[in-house]
Amino acid sequence: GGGEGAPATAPAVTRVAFITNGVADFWTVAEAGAKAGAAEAGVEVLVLMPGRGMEEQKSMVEDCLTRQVKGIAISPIDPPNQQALLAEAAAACPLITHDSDAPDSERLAYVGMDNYEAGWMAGELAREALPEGGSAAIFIGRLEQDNARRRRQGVIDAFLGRSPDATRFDDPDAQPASEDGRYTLVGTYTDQFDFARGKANVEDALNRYPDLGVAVGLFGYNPPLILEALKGADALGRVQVVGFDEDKATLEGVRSGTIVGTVVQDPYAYGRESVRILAGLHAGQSLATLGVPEGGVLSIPARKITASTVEAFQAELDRNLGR
Amino acid sequence: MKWGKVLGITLLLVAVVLATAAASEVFLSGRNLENVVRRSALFGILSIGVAFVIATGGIDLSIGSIICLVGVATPWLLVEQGWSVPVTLALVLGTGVVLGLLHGLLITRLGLQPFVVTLCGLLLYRGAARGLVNDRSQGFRGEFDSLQWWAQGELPVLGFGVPVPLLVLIAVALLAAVVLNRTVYGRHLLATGRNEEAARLSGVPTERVIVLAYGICGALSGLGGLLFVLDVGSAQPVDFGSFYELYAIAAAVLGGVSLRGGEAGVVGVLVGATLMQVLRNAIILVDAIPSHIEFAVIGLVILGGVSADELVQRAVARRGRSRPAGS
Amino acid sequence: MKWGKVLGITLLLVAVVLATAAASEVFLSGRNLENVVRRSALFGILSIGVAFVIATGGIDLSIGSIICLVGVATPWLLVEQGWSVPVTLALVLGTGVVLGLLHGLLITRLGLQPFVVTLCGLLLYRGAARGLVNDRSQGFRGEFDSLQWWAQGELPVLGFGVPVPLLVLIAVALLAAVVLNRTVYGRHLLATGRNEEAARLSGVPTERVIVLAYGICGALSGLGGLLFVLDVGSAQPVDFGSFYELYAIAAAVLGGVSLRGGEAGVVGVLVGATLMQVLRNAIILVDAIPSHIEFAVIGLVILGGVSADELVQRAVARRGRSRPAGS
Amino acid sequence: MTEVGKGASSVVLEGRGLAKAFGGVQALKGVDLMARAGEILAVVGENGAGKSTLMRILAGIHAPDAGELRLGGEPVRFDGPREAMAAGIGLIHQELCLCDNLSVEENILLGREPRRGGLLDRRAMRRRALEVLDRVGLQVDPAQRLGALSLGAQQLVEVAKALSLNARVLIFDEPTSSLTEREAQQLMAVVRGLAASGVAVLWISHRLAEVVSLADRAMALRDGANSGELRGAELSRDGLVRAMVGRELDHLFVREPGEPGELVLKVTGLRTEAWPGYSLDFEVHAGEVVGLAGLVGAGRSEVLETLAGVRVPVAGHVEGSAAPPLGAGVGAAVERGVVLVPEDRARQGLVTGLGVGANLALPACQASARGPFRDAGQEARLFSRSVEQVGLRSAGWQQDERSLSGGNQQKIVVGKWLERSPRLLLLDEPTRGVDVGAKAEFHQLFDRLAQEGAGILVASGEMEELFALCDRILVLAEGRLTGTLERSEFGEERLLALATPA
Ligand SMILES: Nc1ncnc2c1ncn2[C@@H]1O[C@H](COP(=O)(O)OP(=O)(O)OP(=O)(O)O)[C@@H](O)[C@H]1O
Ligand SMILES: Nc1ncnc2c1ncn2[C@@H]1O[C@H](COP(=O)(O)OP(=O)(O)OP(=O)(O)O)[C@@H](O)[C@H]1O
Ligand SMILES: [Mg+2]
Ligand SMILES: [Mg+2]
Repeated sequence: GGGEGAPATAPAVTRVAFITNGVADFWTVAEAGAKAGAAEAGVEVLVLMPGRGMEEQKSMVEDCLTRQVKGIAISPIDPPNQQALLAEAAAACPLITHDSDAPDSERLAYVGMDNYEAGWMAGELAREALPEGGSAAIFIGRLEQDNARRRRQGVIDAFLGRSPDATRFDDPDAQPASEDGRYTLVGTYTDQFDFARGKANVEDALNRYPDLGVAVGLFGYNPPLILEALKGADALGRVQVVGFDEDKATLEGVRSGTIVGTVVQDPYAYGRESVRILAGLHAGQSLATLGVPEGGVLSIPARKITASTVEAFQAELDRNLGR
Repeated sequence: MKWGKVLGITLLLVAVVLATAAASEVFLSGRNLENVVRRSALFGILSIGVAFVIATGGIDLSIGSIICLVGVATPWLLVEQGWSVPVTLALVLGTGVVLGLLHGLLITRLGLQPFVVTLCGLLLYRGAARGLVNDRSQGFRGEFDSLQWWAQGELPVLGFGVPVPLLVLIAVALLAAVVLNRTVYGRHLLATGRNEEAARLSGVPTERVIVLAYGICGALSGLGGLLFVLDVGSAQPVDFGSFYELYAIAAAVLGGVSLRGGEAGVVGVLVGATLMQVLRNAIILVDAIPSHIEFAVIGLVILGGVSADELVQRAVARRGRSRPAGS
Repeated sequence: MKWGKVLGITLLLVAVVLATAAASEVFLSGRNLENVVRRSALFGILSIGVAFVIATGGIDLSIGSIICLVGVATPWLLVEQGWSVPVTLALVLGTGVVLGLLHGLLITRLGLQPFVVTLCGLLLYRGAARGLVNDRSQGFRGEFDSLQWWAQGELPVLGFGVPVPLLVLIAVALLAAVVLNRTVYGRHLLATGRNEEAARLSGVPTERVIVLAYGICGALSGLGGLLFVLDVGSAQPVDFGSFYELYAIAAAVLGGVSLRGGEAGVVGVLVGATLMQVLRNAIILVDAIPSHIEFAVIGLVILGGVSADELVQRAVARRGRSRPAGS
Repeated sequence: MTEVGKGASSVVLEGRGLAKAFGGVQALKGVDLMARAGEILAVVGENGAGKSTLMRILAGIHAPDAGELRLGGEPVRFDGPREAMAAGIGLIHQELCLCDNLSVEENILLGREPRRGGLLDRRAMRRRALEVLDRVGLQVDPAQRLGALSLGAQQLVEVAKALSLNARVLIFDEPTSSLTEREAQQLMAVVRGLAASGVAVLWISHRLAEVVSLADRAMALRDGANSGELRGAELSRDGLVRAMVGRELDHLFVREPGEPGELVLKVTGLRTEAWPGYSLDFEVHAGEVVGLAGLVGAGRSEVLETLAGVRVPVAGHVEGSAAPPLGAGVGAAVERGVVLVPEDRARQGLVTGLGVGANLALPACQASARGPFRDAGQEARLFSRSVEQVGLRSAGWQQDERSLSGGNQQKIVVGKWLERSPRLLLLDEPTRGVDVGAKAEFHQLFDRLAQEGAGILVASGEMEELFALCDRILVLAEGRLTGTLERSEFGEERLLALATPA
């Protein structure tokens, strides 16, 4: 079940579901947002995090339908191949997506941002960190998910100074360079969420490319691992770091200057807005009155956090998490 | 097959079902039962397969990776490579059988240990699957509904809509039961599992028996992998089917199949597989249980189950017969 | 301990090292070697632990989950709960020992099977870790550098900077070697692993011997988990340490420890653990190998290693005496 | 152990009303026993009479359900073998009880390793090992892996292990069952020496001649109860049999050889894996019983197992009506009617836990199958068949064969082949550990099979048995065929002379 909550489906309360695409700190922040949104809207939210990929996400959706939830917000792991599942859900109750969209589905709205754009911001940070040009390495958990691929592509395109094109895809093993040859991507390293492996990737990349300019960590836990590796290789400061998301160690790094900047999404808002919309739809309000623009995309833009803005962001974060 | 064990595990299942039904009124709803049945059916197929291997005194850790390989290859061949359905099915199912037989041959001819051989399989096939599709997840893109019917569809049986996988499972289970109890092979299998040398000296072709057992397990793993991907719609090579071998083995053990070899029974295995799925379902339906301790709950239930069983067995039969070591 | 096996695996390691060095000039750079050594040391500690359990003819699948529990609990206690370092260390390391002993007791007193008991451990402890911290990853936040020194630091030895984990490993390895070869417990361990009944009838306290072996494995798993999290700096309960037991077991098997029990040696195990890490390192350093087939490569090497070894053994000793089955 | 020396009549170990039940089986029903220092007490009884159980109680392995033990007059209760050993009671087990992965010396001192400063004292270990090995007259390197030794050699190590206890009471449970006369004589000499030095010896054996020549006194068990004590003149074969069986037993069966029939098997140039240096040539005809004699490790099992398809020969050619395709596996041999009754009943003969009926039907179920399906009624049928044919005594075809006595277990191992109507039987120690009554039954059975036209090749360590059964005896020494004895030439000296390696 969703952890805390009233005994099973007391008919009085309206219950909506918030389903993630995995288990991560990012999602525990979103969970906090969802719960806050539920409290405000006077509904109950069931937050489910599939630990074992699609098979579990599918059974979670099924079980939510079983429980006749009054709305589902989901971050589909593999949208093009989950059409049937999404259709089934959409038929049973209002369905919206968050974090990663499924435009071709029956979903009424999408709460989130464009990962390509977010990646682009990280790419810009990386490029700014190397005014003289240089090499970058990308460290990421996985490349299967569409949002991960778009995020990585955004980084590459911005870093290499290309024109934006979200449909591009550089092969994982490719080493593209900018026209003027000043900026190069030396590699993309995946770790499948094995932290030890994630750190080892950084260490090996450093040995492989001793003059590495900037290390970009694209999943929330990557930047801290990069810092650990740099510390071990006493390359802190020599190699620039660009982060993603708001891990405590990442923000600490931004504050202390070991990280030039991090791009934060707003998972808290994902959770909160998703629940607000679902509750509203159930109450019969229209998307427009709920503030969702045409096309149903409620954009929660990502933000660059640098030394100048980190304190304010930290404060906001603590407020949201009630710390 | 100790019927005592089967009885025990069945009682456990009943208890869990009643408890869940009490805690969540939707549990017994038709749609939910249908879901649970379908999932149990998929895992049940795997468990029956591994039961054959365990009966030889062996183990198969490669099941999850075979599932991954088949689950990834099927949509890849159909969608990306545009192969025809029959050819694809023949290939992926064939792959399962061949890999299983290969394990058996390495174990019997080279005298390698099952744990080692299938551990390598676990690593190899997942790596192969990832390499095959370059870590990209593969799916049916909503096409091939007629094929997915095999995993998602229903057939009306006496008014009820019975999930197709259940029918597949029933077929597999009946076949397995007959093989184990009525055929020469079944007898040879149990004899080999209990005392390979004595069986060999009695003229039992023990090597062939063992190879075949692994072949069966591979075949059912392949079938399982196919049904899983048809059910889910797509597969990510990195984690598709990972740890499923442990679920399958656990179900078999819960169902009274001894890892010491020489014992196997279908009913208990099915009950065991169902129990695990009911637990997972209950954890989501019942608010009181935070879903992230699912593993802990399942672990506790298995441990409790086997311990209780052992204690009961002793209480019942207080015979001093000291178990021969190592056997 | 078959020295033939050790020799074989060592040659394999040398071959891989030479090949990698040829394919990548940075491989032999001091910094890289240091990294490889540190990782090998961490996994080596686990492998030595599991070697004791395997020597009894048992298996321990719970290692990865104990690592997870310890790895998550340590930063959680230090940072979130603000416990003092000594108390925390005492607790987490103690946990490893206690869990190990618990496995041993369940196996000897209840007569449950090692595979089952530790499989439950695998599920239980990960579930517990996830429940403990509510799936939030735990880290040191850059504090506790002095503590992390144990995993990240170096000590100057004859001019070289030797990674501290290597020194820890050396200490552990020496201790293990003495226990195995020079102490009475070592004799009793090997005797129990090969023929438990004979050992018991000779007055060997087999139950205590087995329990202790699992205790040792649990202790080293705990130590490993601590060092891993100190090295990495943070841990996410869902994945931290998952599958590490398989790496540890594979290393031990590669190193010539027989899963049939009654055999164990430290040197081979260390070589095995090193080989696995060199492979992973090589896969990253050498362009030719796409990194996502890493599993496949490791699987192939293990399989090739044990098969080759087996074939050589046969070629060498063409003694007819067919090993009694099951022993 | 200072008091051991005194008066050869002092009672060291005494048991009163000892009882033990295993589940339903009442193995012992109040047995009395008295062992005197310096005396060799033989314990005899049919299979399942309770001898081993009694000894296991004395050695602290089983706790008695009732009755008391007195050691040197003091009542004692042993909690585990360790305490019994500490009290100076040693047991040499019926089945080998050693670890083949350890060295000889480590096996000898297992559980009682000498220590110095917490560590193993290897030097002391070596010293004590050499000393006891010398006493049993086994010349092997104490550092050698036990697994490298032959069965017989391992048996002697087991004895040496017991000696190293410096025990006041030494129990031998069928120590000679896997030895041949030569090694048995050697062992008995050792035992006499022990007794002379004041040790109380308990000796279990089914070889009555051996008992007569060795024991000072004998106690008989029947169905778990005392059934007589014999000393001096009463200590004769007949006396023992009467006490064991409770009735006269027709005298040791001696076979009347008939006319040999067609050629069943002709072996030429056979070279086995163990002894590839020598090649063997011999024949077996229908209706013939040919013996294989030799010392332990001479290669008898090797030959039989090779012919049965268990082992692959280095070289060799066979012909005859039942010539098995060499190295083609057991199945192929069985097809030609060649079957093996293996040496090690527990490990090679029975599929433990499968049940009596299933064991009996195992070789036949393939042949009698309808398509892939087993003949359901076969197991019950074969069971009742064996009950009449080989006099199997068992509760029913579903019974767990583990609860049967050694003799009845052996009857399953032999009986399971009859359904395949074998042309050539290869018998390896077919009556090892089988009591006199059952042994006679087996001999009659083999005779009948021969008369029905089967050829029989039998390896046995017991010359008495070979002389009683065989038409001819092939003698092996270290894998070499050193000679063939015709019936007229049968005699212990002759045989031993040939069997002893030059
Ligand atoms: N561990 C046991 N569990 C159950 N029954 C047993 C056990 N040990 C012995 N028995 C039974 O107790 C009886 C006596 O067995 P025991 O081995 O003492 O006979 P024995 O005189 O040694 O026979 P043999 O001459 O064949 O060795 C037999 O019926 C046997 O089946
Ligand atoms: N001294 C020895 N050292 C090592 N191996 C031996 C020795 N003696 C015999 N063997 C092994 O024993 C086998 C031959 O003994 P085998 O058992 O065939 O002889 P046997 O005449 O049947 O004596 P046993 O009474 O032991 O059965 C061969 O496999 C050989 O390797
Ligand atoms: Mg006995
Ligand atoms: Mg022999």
